[in-house]
Amino acid sequence: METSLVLQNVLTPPVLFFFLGTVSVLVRSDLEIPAPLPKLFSLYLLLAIGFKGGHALQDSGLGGQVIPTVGAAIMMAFLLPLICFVILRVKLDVFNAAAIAAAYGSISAVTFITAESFLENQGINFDGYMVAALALMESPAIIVGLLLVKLTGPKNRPNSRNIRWREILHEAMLNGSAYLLLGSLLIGFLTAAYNPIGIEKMQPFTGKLFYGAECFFLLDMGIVAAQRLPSLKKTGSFLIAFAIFMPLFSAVLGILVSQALSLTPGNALLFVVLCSSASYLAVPAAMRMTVPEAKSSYYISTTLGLTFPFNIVVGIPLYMGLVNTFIPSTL
Amino acid sequence: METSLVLQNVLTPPVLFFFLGTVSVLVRSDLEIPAPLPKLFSLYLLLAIGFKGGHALQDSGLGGQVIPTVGAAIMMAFLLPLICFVILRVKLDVFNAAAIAAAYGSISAVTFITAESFLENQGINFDGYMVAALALMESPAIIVGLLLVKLTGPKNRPNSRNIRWREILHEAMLNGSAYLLLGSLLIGFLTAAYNPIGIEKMQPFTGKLFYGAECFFLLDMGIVAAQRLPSLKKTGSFLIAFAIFMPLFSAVLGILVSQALSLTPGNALLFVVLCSSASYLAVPAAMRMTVPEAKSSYYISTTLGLTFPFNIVVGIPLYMGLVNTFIPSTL
Amino acid sequence: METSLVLQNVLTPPVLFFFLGTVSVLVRSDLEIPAPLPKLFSLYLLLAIGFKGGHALQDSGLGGQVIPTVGAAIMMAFLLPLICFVILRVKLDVFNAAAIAAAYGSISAVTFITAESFLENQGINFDGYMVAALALMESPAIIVGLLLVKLTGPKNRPNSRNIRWREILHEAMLNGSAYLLLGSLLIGFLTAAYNPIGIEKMQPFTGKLFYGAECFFLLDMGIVAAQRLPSLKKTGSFLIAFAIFMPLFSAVLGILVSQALSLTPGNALLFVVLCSSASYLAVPAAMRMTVPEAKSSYYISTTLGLTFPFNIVVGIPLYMGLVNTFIPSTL
Amino acid sequence: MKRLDLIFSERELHEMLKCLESAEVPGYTVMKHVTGRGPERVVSEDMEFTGLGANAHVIVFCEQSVLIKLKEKIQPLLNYYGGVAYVSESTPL
Amino acid sequence: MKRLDLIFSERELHEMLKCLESAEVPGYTVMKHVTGRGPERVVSEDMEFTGLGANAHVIVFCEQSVLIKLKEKIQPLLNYYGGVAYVSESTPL
Amino acid sequence: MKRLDLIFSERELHEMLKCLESAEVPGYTVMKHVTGRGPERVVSEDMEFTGLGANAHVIVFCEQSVLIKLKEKIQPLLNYYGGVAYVSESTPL
Ligand SMILES: Nc1ncnc2c1ncn2[C@@H]1O[C@H](COP(=O)(O)O)[C@@H](O)[C@H]1O
Ligand SMILES: Nc1ncnc2c1ncn2[C@@H]1O[C@H](COP(=O)(O)O)[C@@H](O)[C@H]1O
Ligand SMILES: Nc1ncnc2c1ncn2[C@@H]1O[C@H](COP(=O)(O)O)[C@@H](O)[C@H]1O
Ligand code: NA
Ligand code: NA
Ligand code: NA
Repeated sequence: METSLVLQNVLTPPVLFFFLGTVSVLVRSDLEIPAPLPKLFSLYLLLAIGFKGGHALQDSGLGGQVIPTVGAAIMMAFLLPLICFVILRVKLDVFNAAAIAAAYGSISAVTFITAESFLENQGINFDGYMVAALALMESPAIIVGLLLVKLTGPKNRPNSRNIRWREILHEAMLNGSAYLLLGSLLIGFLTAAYNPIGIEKMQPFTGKLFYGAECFFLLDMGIVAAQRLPSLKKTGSFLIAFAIFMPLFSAVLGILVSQALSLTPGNALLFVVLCSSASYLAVPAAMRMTVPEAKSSYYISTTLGLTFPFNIVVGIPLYMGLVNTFIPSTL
Repeated sequence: METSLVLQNVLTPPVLFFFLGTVSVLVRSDLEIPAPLPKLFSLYLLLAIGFKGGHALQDSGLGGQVIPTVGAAIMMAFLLPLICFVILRVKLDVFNAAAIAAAYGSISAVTFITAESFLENQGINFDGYMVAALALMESPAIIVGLLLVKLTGPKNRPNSRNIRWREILHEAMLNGSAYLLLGSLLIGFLTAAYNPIGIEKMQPFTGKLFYGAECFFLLDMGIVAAQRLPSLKKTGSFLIAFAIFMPLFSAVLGILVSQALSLTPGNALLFVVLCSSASYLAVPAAMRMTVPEAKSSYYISTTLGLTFPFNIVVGIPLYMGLVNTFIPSTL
Repeated sequence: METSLVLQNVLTPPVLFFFLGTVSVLVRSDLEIPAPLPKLFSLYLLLAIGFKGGHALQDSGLGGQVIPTVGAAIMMAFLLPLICFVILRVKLDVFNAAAIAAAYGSISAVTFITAESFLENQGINFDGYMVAALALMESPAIIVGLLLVKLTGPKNRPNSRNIRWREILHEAMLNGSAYLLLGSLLIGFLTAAYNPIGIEKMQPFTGKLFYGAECFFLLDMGIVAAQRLPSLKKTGSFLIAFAIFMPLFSAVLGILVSQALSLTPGNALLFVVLCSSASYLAVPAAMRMTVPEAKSSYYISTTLGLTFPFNIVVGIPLYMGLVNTFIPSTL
Repeated sequence: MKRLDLIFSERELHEMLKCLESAEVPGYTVMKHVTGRGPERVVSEDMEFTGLGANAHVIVFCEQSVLIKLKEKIQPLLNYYGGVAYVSESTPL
Repeated sequence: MKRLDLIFSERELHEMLKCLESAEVPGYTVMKHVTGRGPERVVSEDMEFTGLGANAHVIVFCEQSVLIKLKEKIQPLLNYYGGVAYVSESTPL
Repeated sequence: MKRLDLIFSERELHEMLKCLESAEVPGYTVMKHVTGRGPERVVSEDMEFTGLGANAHVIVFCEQSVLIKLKEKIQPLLNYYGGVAYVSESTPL
């Protein structure tokens, strides 16, 4: 059954455009989406999902499963990097282990979006407030990553490299993508409360256009991911295995938590995808600033070159299959 | 009552996104909208308001209040820079006074757009032909500014700096933003007359998308305006006071003219906003070319860093309050 | 009658925006659409027409006139460059003749789009599968152009300049624009077959937005085409005449073939436009790589500065007039 | 051979290139969207969209003799609008 | 006069410009969106949108005396984050 | 140390970087979207979207010995496709 889900997932525009991008690199086509056009789409997607999430949050209110779900998501963002760190320390030094752990504890907004499209395609309901979980899982993972360096790293780092608390919090809360996502969430929330006409007038931009913009962006992500493939060789087989098995392990953890929270199948899938996806935006930027000892090619190549494509193509339908098995639909 | 209008204005997506941009600079987030993406949005907005305005102008015809209103607007664009110049000469030399006067005589298209959104939100009608006034107020202010330099400036300017008439008219009529706005107006006018299907097919692009694109652009304007704040210190308290009180003074003048023309409340607000807003696009570009003696930081920081945010956040609802007081709605 | 069609064509937004761009250069306005914004629109247009074409192809199936029409189109893409080459050899060397021949054998996607808009405006039906013809006419012309150099060119080219078969096919099939167009066609085809919801969700992006984006892009094309005008002087009167008469000649050929295939008037116009338009994207890129001896200013200035504007403004309605004369509508 | 680096506002690019052509330089290279600070003015990225224009950086490789012709044409432009011009030694690879 | 070429990650641009200001350079020019490779790292175009940041190329024309002040401020930044700094001779046109 | 400035069409960037790698340069810096004019051809901004490609400007700081290796690899490319290469003196800050 998972195979049929994988097929159904593969034959949707977002995944097909992702493939189109990947193949263009493999066959050495000169298709190129020049900078800063990808940035336009990534800013747009963050703004749009934030805004729609804030609107949904206003509609659902903060009662019911909202607080427990978001709380559990934040908890996972603290827990997962710790698990990753223990695993990664087997082969890597403190700096690289902490940086990669932070990336895998955090989330990928595009993977989340693709999972939402998958659910809509399958006609499975999910709640808009899950975006709040998305927005709040970025910072904790960064904090844990930096704390791990601070606590377990060598004490004789040169003075300039001592991480200060202010710096940790600044990087965790105020990096561009987390800021835009949270800010748009807040704006969506306020607009829905005080200015319903505003919600309606935003709809063609944040709503209708979304799917097409997502496809365009995934075309670029396909190019970027494929360009990362060669440098995967240098990261070694340990990290390659980690980039595939860690998402699976996180997914299983995510399913257990979803079951405990009695999430609906749709919400459960999104929760699982949050756990199993890894950040290639906010976290790498924060780590580059505060832990320059870690090799950026390690955490970028694994998250972007391997975990992201894996989740987009195989992971999402696979997790859906697991969700269907473990969490019986109430319908 | 104005306070409640201010609150209602503040809680709309465009103003909230403007704040989001401003705050990102104040808290030193690394949110960035890289060049030339802002240019994409500014070109789009000019094209769209021009096109819609041309369409509206075709529908309304040139009868009724159209000619008097547009005529009064052009008159204001000649008159306001003269008043500004007299005030500014108290403290500034001819070059700087003329350049700033031209900026305050001219208009800000984004302020105009935000005022339109405000009216739609309040459910107040206004006429599309006001865009024609917008399009025609840019050039006169530039002409007056350059004439002021020519007539009152030192006669011993180096030869190369003598402003020629051709140059004045070229800068006034053919700078990129005025040209695109007027051109799109004409195209909208012609299309509405000869090709109604064309109007309909443009609608998703110029109409539906507009509000969202406006929000995105105001996010960037928030960033840009906040970046201008530090350099305001150098402009001195005289110019800071000017940047707040001149719009208020122009607004009062605008209300008197609106009353004399018996404009509807909606049109009156737009007329007032045209008077009180200041240009940070076309005019600075023209002044930079023809009066390099003027400090560009003066006219950019005041218009963009102070007058623009003031109008967007407080000015528009304030002027609406004044309009409501002085111009009784016929409803 | 053609004159009235020309007028009707001129008064549509796409052509008017094209004029706006052209005039801005002639009057030396500083209107500018900075790189890479034009690239955004050209990528979008290719993606959107490909996707819609694939969808249409799925709906129509490969029966009926599809295979004959597409086959005839490919045949024209092989035949036309040969005719051009013979004509061009009268005045030009092998390298330049082959490069220009390839450009005129190939197609211009934007001209095709404008022709579609023209048909929609006139209320004349056409079939979506014509996009397949568009997508498949780029490569043959490139192959013929390179073969002409290989076969008729001097045998003593330096070794490095010997064109290899692999290189020819790579350039012909995998240049960015052909790849994106064909890929999007395939994605549209697959999506329509397996994921009808996907088609619906793409519609606001690929469908509704299209006309506006086309106008914006034509604004830029107007600027670019006008910037090419001065360098036309250097190409000489032979090439200037060629750039006008060759499209007319190709159009006549195209009409004869359309008649033989009994195409509907709408499809016939598109077929004729494919024949008479010339490539300024894929072909120049391929020629620049493999035949650097040819002057790029020759093939760019003629296709972009002359043939493209001619087709957009006068050609399309003229060809429609011819189609109406030779191919009686069955309605 | 000499290498000339010119940095000035994008808005004067057209005029500056005309000077280069009239001094018969063998070629030139242009980089736009450049920002910076001079003795008085700051040129920031947003000046591009306000229409003020960011800077352009133009590089010319040419003979000393061309440079002399160039100097008298370019100097007035730089004095009027601002901008800098520096020369270094350079040899073809 | 000297010409200093600095190439380093865009993310440190703000801090680097503060160093330049505190060394009282007469001016500087900034080019962003630059890619490249150093002894260890590759900086590719997509690093801009992942937030890692591409490189910036900064040019400073100044006197030798300014360069000395600058060196001690800039060296720690380059050591910590990476990047290169090279000096050549240059004379005003 | 030497500074090498290479200016050529973006479309050859990939091949050119392979030459640099095979000559074992310690690093390089790439600026794209560059326009200009050579003895015969004009490279304008719109060539980027027609797919012809604008220019790239590549800077390499390296030893003279590397330059010699580099020269023989790069010269054929420049001869075939066009482009310029100039060398100046440069010292680390
Ligand atoms: N000393 C300098 N070093 C490098 N670039 C400079 C220097 N002075 C000025 N510039 C550049 O030249 C531009 C125009 O200079 P100015 O007109 O003097 O403000 C500035 O915005 C900088 O980009
Ligand atoms: N030898 C070199 N020549 C030219 N640019 C260099 C060189 N080494 C480093 N760079 C540039 O400096 C940036 C940062 O260098 P690094 O921190 O050493 O990786 C690189 O990404 C290159 O753009
Ligand atoms: N003398 C020169 N000075 C500066 N740049 C040059 C010069 N000659 C050529 N170039 C640059 O090198 C590119 C390619 O040169 P070419 O192939 O000779 O046309 C041109 O487009 C210019 O950007
Ligand atoms: Na995760
Ligand atoms: Na005004
Ligand atoms: Na053709």
